Amino acid sequence: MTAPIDINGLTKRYGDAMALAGVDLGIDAGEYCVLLGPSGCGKTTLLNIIGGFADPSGGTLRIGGRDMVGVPAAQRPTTTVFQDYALFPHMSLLDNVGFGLRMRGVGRSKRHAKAEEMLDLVGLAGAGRKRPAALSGGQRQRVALARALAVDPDVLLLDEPLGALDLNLRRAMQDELKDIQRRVGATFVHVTHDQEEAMAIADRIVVMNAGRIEDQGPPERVYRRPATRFVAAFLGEMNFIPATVQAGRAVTAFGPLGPKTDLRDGSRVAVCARPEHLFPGAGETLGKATVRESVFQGSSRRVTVTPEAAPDTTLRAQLPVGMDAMVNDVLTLALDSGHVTLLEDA
Amino acid sequence: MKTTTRLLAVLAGTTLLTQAAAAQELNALVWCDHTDDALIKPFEDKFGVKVNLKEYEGTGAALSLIEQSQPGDWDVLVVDGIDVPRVVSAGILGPLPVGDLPYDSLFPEMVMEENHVIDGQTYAISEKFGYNTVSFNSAAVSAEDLSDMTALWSDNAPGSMAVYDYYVPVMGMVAMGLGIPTADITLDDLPAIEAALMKLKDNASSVGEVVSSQTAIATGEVDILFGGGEWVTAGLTGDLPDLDWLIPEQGAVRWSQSIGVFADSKQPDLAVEFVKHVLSPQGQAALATSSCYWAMPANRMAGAMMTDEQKAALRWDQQVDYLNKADLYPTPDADLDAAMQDVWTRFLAH
Amino acid sequence: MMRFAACATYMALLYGFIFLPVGVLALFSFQDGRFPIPPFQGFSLRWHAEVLGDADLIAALLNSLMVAFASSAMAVTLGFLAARAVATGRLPRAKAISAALTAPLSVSYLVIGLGLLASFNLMGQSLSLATVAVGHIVINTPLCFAICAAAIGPAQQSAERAARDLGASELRVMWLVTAPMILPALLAAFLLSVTFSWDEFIIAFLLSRFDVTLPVEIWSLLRSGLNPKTNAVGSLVFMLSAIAVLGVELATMRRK
Amino acid sequence: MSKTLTIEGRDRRRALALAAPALLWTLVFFALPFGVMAVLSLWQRTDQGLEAAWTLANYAKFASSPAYLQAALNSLEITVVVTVLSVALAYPLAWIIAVELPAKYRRLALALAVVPFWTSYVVRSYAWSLVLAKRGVLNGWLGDLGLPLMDLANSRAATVIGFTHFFTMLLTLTIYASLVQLPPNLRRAAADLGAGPVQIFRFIVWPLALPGVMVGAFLTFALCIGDYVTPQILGGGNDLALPQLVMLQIGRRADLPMAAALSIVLMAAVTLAYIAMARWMKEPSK
Repeated sequence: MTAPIDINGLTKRYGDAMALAGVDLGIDAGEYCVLLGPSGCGKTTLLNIIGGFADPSGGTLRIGGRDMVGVPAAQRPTTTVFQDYALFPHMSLLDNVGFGLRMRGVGRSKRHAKAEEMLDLVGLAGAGRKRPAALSGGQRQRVALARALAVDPDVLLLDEPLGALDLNLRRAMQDELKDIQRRVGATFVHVTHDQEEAMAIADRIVVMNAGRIEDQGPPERVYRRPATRFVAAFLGEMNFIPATVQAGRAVTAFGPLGPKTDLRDGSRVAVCARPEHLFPGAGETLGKATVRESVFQGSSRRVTVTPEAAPDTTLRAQLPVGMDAMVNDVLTLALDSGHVTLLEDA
Repeated sequence: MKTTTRLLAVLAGTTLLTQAAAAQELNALVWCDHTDDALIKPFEDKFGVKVNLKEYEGTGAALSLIEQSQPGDWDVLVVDGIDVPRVVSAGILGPLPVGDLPYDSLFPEMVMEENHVIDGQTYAISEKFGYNTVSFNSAAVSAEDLSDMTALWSDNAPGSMAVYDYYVPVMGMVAMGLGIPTADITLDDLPAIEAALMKLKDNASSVGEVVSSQTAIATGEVDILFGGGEWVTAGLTGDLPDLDWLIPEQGAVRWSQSIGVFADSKQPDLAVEFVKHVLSPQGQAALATSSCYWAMPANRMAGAMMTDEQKAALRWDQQVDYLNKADLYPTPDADLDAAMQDVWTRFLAH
Repeated sequence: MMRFAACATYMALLYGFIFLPVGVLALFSFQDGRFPIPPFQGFSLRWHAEVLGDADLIAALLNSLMVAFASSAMAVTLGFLAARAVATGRLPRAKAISAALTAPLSVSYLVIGLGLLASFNLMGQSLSLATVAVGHIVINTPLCFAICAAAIGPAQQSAERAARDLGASELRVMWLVTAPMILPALLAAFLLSVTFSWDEFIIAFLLSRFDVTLPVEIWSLLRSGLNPKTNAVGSLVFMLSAIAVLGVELATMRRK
Repeated sequence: MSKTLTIEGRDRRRALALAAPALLWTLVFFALPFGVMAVLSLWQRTDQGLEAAWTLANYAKFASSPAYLQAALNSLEITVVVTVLSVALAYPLAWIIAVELPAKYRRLALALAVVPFWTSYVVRSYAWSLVLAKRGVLNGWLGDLGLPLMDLANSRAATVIGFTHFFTMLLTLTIYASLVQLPPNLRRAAADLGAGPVQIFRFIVWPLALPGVMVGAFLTFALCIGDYVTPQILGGGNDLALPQLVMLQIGRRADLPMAAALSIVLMAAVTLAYIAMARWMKEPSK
């Protein structure tokens, strides 16, 4: 039904290029894990290695405790939902979804029953006689999902499964995917470059960059306390305020900011704060700042300001609605130090 | 739409151009032995014209080519001697000025008045002749084995064999072998001829036209070529001295080709000059030893222009004997011709 | 490993089959003797020299090139225009028209040639290289139409629409937008068309008179005497074409 | 001039104008000649020339003479054997090039597979006659190896080999084209769901590439059954094919009407093959 994945020191080399430069990752059984990163970061390569479509150049991969290196895709307890869905255009939905069972020698009536059940699970009950060409993009995606789930995989791999859908559909499918995962209980490994999707759906986010894992953990932790500057910047917007450590505090142009630190004096760090944690009023004040740009965003107002204390930096803040801030207005901004992270400069 | 009109105009223009250009050109419908420069070039140089040659095989092919042409397209025709009456009656050939042509120096058998003269008008003149008989590789088969032609369609043929793919002479030969003179073939004789042909086909490994027959015997593919003769072997004896030919005791078929001028030729004088050129001793020598096939010139005077080796290969000195032993090509009327062609089609499909 | 070995063996066998006649042809074109058959008697360039010195063959080669290029240019033009008409989506009975335009593809060349022969005869049109070209346009237009139709997609449609919106006339849309966008397809159609025309025998045989194309000249060479000259023509034509094909291949590769 | 045109109406006219040249060409130089042939096939050849007899005599002659029927049968048999053999030989090669070979060698392998295409069709057939001749290259090798010699020249086998050579090249191209169009993810998806190589081929590749293969096979059929050169050069006059019979009518008898009738018969065979293929492809692929 479900299985953990255990990856140790995995590398993948294409000629001189390192697609994966030593990846260690443990995914628990039944977990919804999202591999997140910009294109070319190695996330799809990693998925292909887990799925059995590519060989690693080094390292180990275990699924449910079994060594998987060299095992062909067909013999792994994994199935994949492909980015282009890869539906068989010449087969009905029932035959598409039942294909894996057919390969396992399951009889026609049994596999059709299972296929119906799966189509029902993805909200396509009764469409089994149709051909893929008769479906919309979102429906095809569901068929691909049903097909991959029909063989009861321990691990389901999803390669940018929502990439081809429009925004509304994507949001709806995120919820549904999560729901389906809970119901079937299998381990899901989902690749995406959309950080909102990742946060909405994942039990564990794995942020990758240049063939390495930069950070991994529950979405909230990774968002709030990113391990690296890359992660901080990739997961939404972030203000980086340059600072130097003095007596256990990060000292910026605005004075000491953020939590205490063990770093030795003189270390260069960045004080990281998300726009929503900058607000007018009390707290660790950043002093006066002039509004340069102000954009209404429905649930909030986003402003770009130049602080008086550091005229060379721009900061972004998210103000609650109802708070008008016109260009050239002067605000006094403060920082919620509970939400601030210190990151050492690389 | 405009493009098409313009294109059609261009096409029409090209046609006009080619037709206009044809004024300085002589168009001849010939057999492949007329295409050598040795024959054509002297004429072109002398008259400052271009000779256009279209090759064909078989009178039927010539007739369809002529039917698919416009009047005046052609000037000179080379055709089987026996088919001259047929093309004359179709109105294709015009009369020749007898006085200008070397009738007196032809081999007497080549005058063939019954073919060439119709209602007192001469329409064509013989230019080349030879025999459809048996060619063989003397290293593999002895002449004695071939002296009885019927052996070739018996149960034990003397060697591997190919058959020349032309119905008139080969069926004529088979008729001779069965004791029927070629002039006497009737519809009633066809079943016997067909039966012999089918046996012949069983013994033969291939049926082919001039070059494939040549190839077959020259490369050792077969030892015997039924329907062959000096026209297959003479040109090759320099390289392959073992190649030989003979006339079996039952006889063989004599073929001859004639040349004439089209009735609707736009330049009859030039056309007659071409005929005269081909019939001249030089022209005859070149024609006799053409690269396509060798055979006897119709004009005895050509001998003076040929080497002894060439004459030996053509058996120049034995012609009297050969001419006696050989019957002329069969001359079937339309019904017999159609029936013979049907037999031949069955022979090919057998 | 087994799989690799199986594939390699199969490829070797099939390439052997494919190249066998060409290799034999080329080998015996160097035969130092009268007969192009084993045993190989030694190396000679005599037959190649004879081919190059044969005015009829050279004339036929030039005729072939002329017919191939002229007929292909026309076929590509006709095919391209028709493909654009179908692609607009506004052509009435587009399906029937497409079917009619591709119909000649499935008709034997012999039948097309005979039909044209009889028709030209009826029209009083005498035969020439132009009539051969007409026949070759008939067989190549469907091909060019199909290739162009496959290449014109939604991308061209929207670019054309944009160009029209910006005031380009229909002719300029075609010349400045559509044609450059599907240039590779046009080129492919043209080259394929040239190849087919270059190699075509029976139509050229039936529809030509004195000026003939290379295949027809080779045909009469084949029936007028046994010698390795035929091999030499074949190998020379082969080398010429192979060089041309390689040249085009290299040129397109470099542009990429 | 007062007539107003809608935008769509103008577009339709414009489209028609674009299609007109090709249509006109096809009409004048393809459809019309075809009609001429059909009409001619009802005429008769007489001594005086062609006579508009309006008779089915030519067809009756075809249907009643065993030699003609035999020629049609020969053509059909040769064509079917060649088509099946060529597909069988070309498919694996196209597969290897499209799937097994690293992408960078594909173009080269494909180019190599069709290079002999450019030897000139007539010469290719002739080259085979050199290979297959009794004292030809093939038997030379067999003799050197101490193997029994083969008598392939001037036979149906020679015709079939010559044809198969040509059409294997052609089909390698067309089959490659339809194989390479298949998204590779389909094969991966099937493998992922547990299909082995044989099953992937049977359930995914074969049915999806089939239409392309069928079109290639049909073209092979149409071109092969109508070809005159190969059987004429390689068949050795032992196995008359329909196109040879057609050419015999013209070359030997100047009988254009009979040639036309036989051509119509030839086209009927191709049309039947086409209908069979279209029917077969329309049926659901199960």
